[in-house]
Amino acid sequence: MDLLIQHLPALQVVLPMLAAPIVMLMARAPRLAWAATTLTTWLTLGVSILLVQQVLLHGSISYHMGGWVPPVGIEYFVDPANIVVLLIISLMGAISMPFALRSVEQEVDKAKHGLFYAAFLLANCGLLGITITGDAFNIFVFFEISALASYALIAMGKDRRAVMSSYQYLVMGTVGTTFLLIGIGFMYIMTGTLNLIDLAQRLPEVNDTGTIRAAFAFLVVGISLKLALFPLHLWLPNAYTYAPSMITVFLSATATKVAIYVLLRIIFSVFGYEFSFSELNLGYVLMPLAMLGILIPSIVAIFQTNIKRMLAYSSVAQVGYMILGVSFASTLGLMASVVHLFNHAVTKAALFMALACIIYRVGGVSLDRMAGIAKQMPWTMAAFVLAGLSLIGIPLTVGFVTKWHLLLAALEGGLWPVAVFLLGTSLLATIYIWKVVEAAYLKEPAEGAQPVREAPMSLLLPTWALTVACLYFGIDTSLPVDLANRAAETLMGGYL
Amino acid sequence: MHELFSINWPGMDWLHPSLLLILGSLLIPVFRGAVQQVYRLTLAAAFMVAVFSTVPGVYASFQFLGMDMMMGRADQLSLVFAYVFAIMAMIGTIYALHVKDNVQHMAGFIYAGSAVGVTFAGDLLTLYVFWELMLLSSVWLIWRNRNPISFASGFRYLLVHAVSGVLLLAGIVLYYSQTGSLAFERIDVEGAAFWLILVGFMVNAAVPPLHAWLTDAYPEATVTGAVFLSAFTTKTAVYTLMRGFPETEVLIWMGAVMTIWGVTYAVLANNIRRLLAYHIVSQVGYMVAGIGLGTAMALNGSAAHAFAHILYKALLFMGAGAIIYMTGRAKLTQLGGLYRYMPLTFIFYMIAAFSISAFPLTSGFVSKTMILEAYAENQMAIIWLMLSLASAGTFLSVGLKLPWFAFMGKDSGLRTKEAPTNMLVAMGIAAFFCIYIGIRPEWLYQFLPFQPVEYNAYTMGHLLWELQLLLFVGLIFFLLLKYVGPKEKITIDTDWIYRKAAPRAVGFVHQHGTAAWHAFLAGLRWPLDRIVDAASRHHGPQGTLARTWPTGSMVLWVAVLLAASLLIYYL
Amino acid sequence: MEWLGLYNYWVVVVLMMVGFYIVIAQGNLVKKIVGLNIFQTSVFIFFISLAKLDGGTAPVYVEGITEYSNPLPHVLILTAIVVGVALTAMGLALVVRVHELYGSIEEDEIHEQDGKH
Amino acid sequence: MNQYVVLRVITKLMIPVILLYGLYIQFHGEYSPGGGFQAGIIFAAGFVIYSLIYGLDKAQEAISPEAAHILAALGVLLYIGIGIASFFLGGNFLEYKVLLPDDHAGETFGIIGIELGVGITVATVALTLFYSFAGRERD
Repeated sequence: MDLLIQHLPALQVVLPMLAAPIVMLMARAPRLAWAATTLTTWLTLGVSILLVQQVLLHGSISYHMGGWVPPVGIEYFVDPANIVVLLIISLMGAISMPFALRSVEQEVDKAKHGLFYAAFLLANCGLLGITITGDAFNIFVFFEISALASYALIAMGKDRRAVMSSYQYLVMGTVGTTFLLIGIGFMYIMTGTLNLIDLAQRLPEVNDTGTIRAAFAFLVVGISLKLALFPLHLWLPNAYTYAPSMITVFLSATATKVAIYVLLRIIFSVFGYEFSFSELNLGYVLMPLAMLGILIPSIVAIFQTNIKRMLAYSSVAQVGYMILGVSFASTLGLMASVVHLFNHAVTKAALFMALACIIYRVGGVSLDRMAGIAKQMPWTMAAFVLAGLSLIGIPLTVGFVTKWHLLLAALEGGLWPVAVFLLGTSLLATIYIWKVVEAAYLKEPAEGAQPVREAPMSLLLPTWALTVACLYFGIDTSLPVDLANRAAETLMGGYL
Repeated sequence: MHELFSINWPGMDWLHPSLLLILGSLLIPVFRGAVQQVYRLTLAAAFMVAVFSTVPGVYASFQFLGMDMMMGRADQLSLVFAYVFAIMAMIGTIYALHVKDNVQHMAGFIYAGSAVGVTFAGDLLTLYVFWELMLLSSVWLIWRNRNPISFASGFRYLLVHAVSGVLLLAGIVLYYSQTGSLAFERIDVEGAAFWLILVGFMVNAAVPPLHAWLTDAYPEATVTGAVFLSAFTTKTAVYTLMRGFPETEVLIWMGAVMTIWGVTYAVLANNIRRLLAYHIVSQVGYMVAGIGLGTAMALNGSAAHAFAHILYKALLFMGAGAIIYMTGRAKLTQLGGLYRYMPLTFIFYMIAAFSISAFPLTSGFVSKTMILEAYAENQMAIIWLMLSLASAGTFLSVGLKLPWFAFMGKDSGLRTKEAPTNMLVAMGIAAFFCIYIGIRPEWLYQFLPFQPVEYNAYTMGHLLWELQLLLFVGLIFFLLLKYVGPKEKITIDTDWIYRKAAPRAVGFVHQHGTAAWHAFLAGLRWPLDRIVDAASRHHGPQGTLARTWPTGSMVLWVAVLLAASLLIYYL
Repeated sequence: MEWLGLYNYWVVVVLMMVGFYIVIAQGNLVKKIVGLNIFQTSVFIFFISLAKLDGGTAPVYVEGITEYSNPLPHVLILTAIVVGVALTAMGLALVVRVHELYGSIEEDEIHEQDGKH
Repeated sequence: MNQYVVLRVITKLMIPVILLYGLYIQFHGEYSPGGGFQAGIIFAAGFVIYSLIYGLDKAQEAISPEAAHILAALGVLLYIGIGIASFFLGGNFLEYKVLLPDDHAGETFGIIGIELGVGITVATVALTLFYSFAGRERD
């Protein structure tokens, strides 16, 4: 057990990495591949939970890869800020696997299952690696690992548009990570180090050089691309819409969140609050983009007829909320953003899972195909509605926790109009969720539509697990709020 | 570690009646048939017991998001409302006993439970939660009428309240950030927080011009749902206004205007439930006016009037509902002569009608005169006059017009039976309370928030004034009726009341008011349509912002943003 | 002359612009990948050239030589190149699939086939 | 390209040299320029040339696509296996010096093992890429 505890940070990443090639070899036995992947994701979740416990008990953990002492060697670094993100990723991985069994069987060619799950594990591993590593270049590498795996996963969607969306994602993603690489290069020129903590210590000396400013610009833009900040979000809606359902669930819950975490790490921990917000006025750049990013995609979502696409646009809007919290440049705002990472992951995953249940039975989720579906799939739709309430931000759901903190943060900063704006845009979410409810509950099924049965248990249970989480953490908010609070304080404090 | 995962569940020291009812209602679909009926009655009874056994005090305090919450604050003010809500839930349950619609029953219970939740809420956030829950549950009482009109008006209902919910929440957040406290006491801040919360409450209290949702939605609700609706939403708003905004001068005028406004439109209404719905606006006006005045007697009067009003208004809706249920018709012009076939309904209805018209020996008399008396004491003659005028209009429409054309008058050829027993029982209970309170007002007075209540409704002055008024109105009605003649084909919409009779002004207001309103709506509609058009042009599935962009343009955006941020950072 | 002294950066900038321009302006999916490659290559060159020390040799341990180029960027770029190769392969594989599914690798034609979704 | 005798003969002569050179690069990696990445690519290049000249089928007789798949996975496993082995010997992940009693020997052993894993994976993955693009036309 001691051995295990000691190597937790490495295991977090190594477990899925180790499992990926093994699963790849199981191409002939899809069920076995699934079982192995499930086992791995649950073990990974176990590691995350143990890490949470360790961090809460003993404070931050630093793990030296290969025994090399940082800043020379690569360091894995776990502190209250990234533990939340690790938990989100491994939780979502674990909970989407039981769901995957039947959903993937239906949507993905059987011969590809081994590769599919291997790629899924790699995506998982990449995301965990981005989060846990304390080395700037390593972030880039893990970004690419997870991205490459996601491109492959998205391209396995049934619709032919999946391939094209994957291509677009690839081009955009590559541009984004290359920007990241350029930014890292600039920082390396000026400081001679890649270790994030070391960077944080050395950067203040060279802060006023043009190179560092350029590095900052490249990093922020590059990461904004990965996190789908408006107007760099254009790759996201198609990618989420046409990917296999289970991948949509996983990516929507994790991919953009991790990118946001990296952004937070870089602007708060590495460059520091002073530099980012006082000298470079990052807040003034992020806030209008965040607000536009909430408003426009929300309106677009209202007019969508494909519900998966609608939710994808809603994801862009939700990213806007998170960035808005960041742009307040206060502990409270930051805390709202971090708690929304968790809340939105749970909520959106639940929503996409409910849609996946419907896709499983009906074959599609356009508004007209969902007409009257509530009678046939009452449990699925009930989950959708509850998670939808959370998306809107009704009290007693996790969505409200975010909304409340964002509002307080806006008012704390004296940003009156922003608070009004926040409340106004939550009505937009009401409208698009309403459209689905209206179709499902109040309309009659189209003529000649085949009646369908309720989704199978293996799909329903994970969906409801997340839905219940939406409600539970909306009532007993102590766990996410407390973790987010610690994360925000850690981030505001920088590495020093 | 420990404190992070620990849970402290609220409400362990006291069984919150709302939670009991709301959670209990979730089991309704489990049962069927007679068992379910018994279960529903038991649940409503348990709810009543829980409410009536609550002793004043503070319960279920807990922490949420680092703020002090209080789910149970029971004092004289909240209890009087809780009592009547509990009675009402029982009556409503009996009235709806025969209905086979689980959604409606659950919605009704959750609705009633949330209303009590609002009254017991000691902090604004709990209040907000129950407030929204009320909305979300009550809308189903409208939708379950299952026709396109009820669907549309339910949707408008939802929309209006969603907006008011947002205003309320904005106000609460602002209040919290200004005072650092969420406790729901008198809202004692300046500026936006005050107005946002006030407007949020006023929407639910149906204060004109924010009242349209009520008269729009209630007539379209299910027969049994309307009974619930008439009782809870506006009266919880009255409670919150009473708690948060006593002695707010704007409410005096708002209330007075409400009474007249509601009555005016009620006189002109043809749909029986729309007529009654307008009367809710009018009656709530009395309470709002009382709150605005804010003296102990005025507030007592408002509370008493709310208590009485819930019972007689529900009885009116039950009577109207019985007619609709038995005949399938809701327009006065299509009804008539029903007293022969539904005598009990007729009697119960008339008791409620006398109550709302404040006949002596009915509940309305002992509560309404209290508000009037408060105004008289404070020498506010204009308001007093307005309230009295509205009182006359009330008798005219509810006490005379509706019964005359629905129950008496020309025989419409309808041959129907008496309403089902459970409906009659429910009406009987409500009627009993109307009379009982009228005869023994001290039973009601003991619940009022400001004790002791030193008020006697049965003074010679009150009696004379009230009877004079009622007789005079009755005289006018029958004189004019005779003048028109019983054979006259009655078309209330363009009817004789305002064309040939004294209140010409009413017609004037109606015509021009309606025209102006429609013009306003049309004017509003045009830019709205334009906005939606523009939005869908750019945001719709084919719009610039929603369609799939070529990869090149996406990357171009990256370049633009990079250039922009470089520029910003270098400057 | 100072400007010319930094010629390696000018090369990088020009290459980067060329690559970026191709990604933006070319509708052909393969050409976009090529552009992306040029873009990435410029970054690789940037890293390698910044590691170069005037008078330094390759970072291999040999007796009597004290000045080395910085080996770390080489290592990094080696990794980045591998990543770049993987991306190229992935991109080209997708293009092959696109060609099979749509019969075209011109982006506007593909979008036209899908309607404007 | 079967008919070009010169190409065929030269290729036949070249391939052993290429593979040998690949191995040289592979095992020099730990103290001179070289290592698994480069070696793997050179190794794969040998096979690519072979299949260009003699046809894909012939090349796949030598290393079938399935074998390439399996080898790719095994290469990664070798890498991670060594990393994890150092856990149990008391080091951190990839801390080679604990692998053998002597620190220096352990480090050499570890790095060679790791590089071998990388080399195998890179070679077979490159080959797989080639196979799947080249084999595409026929179906």
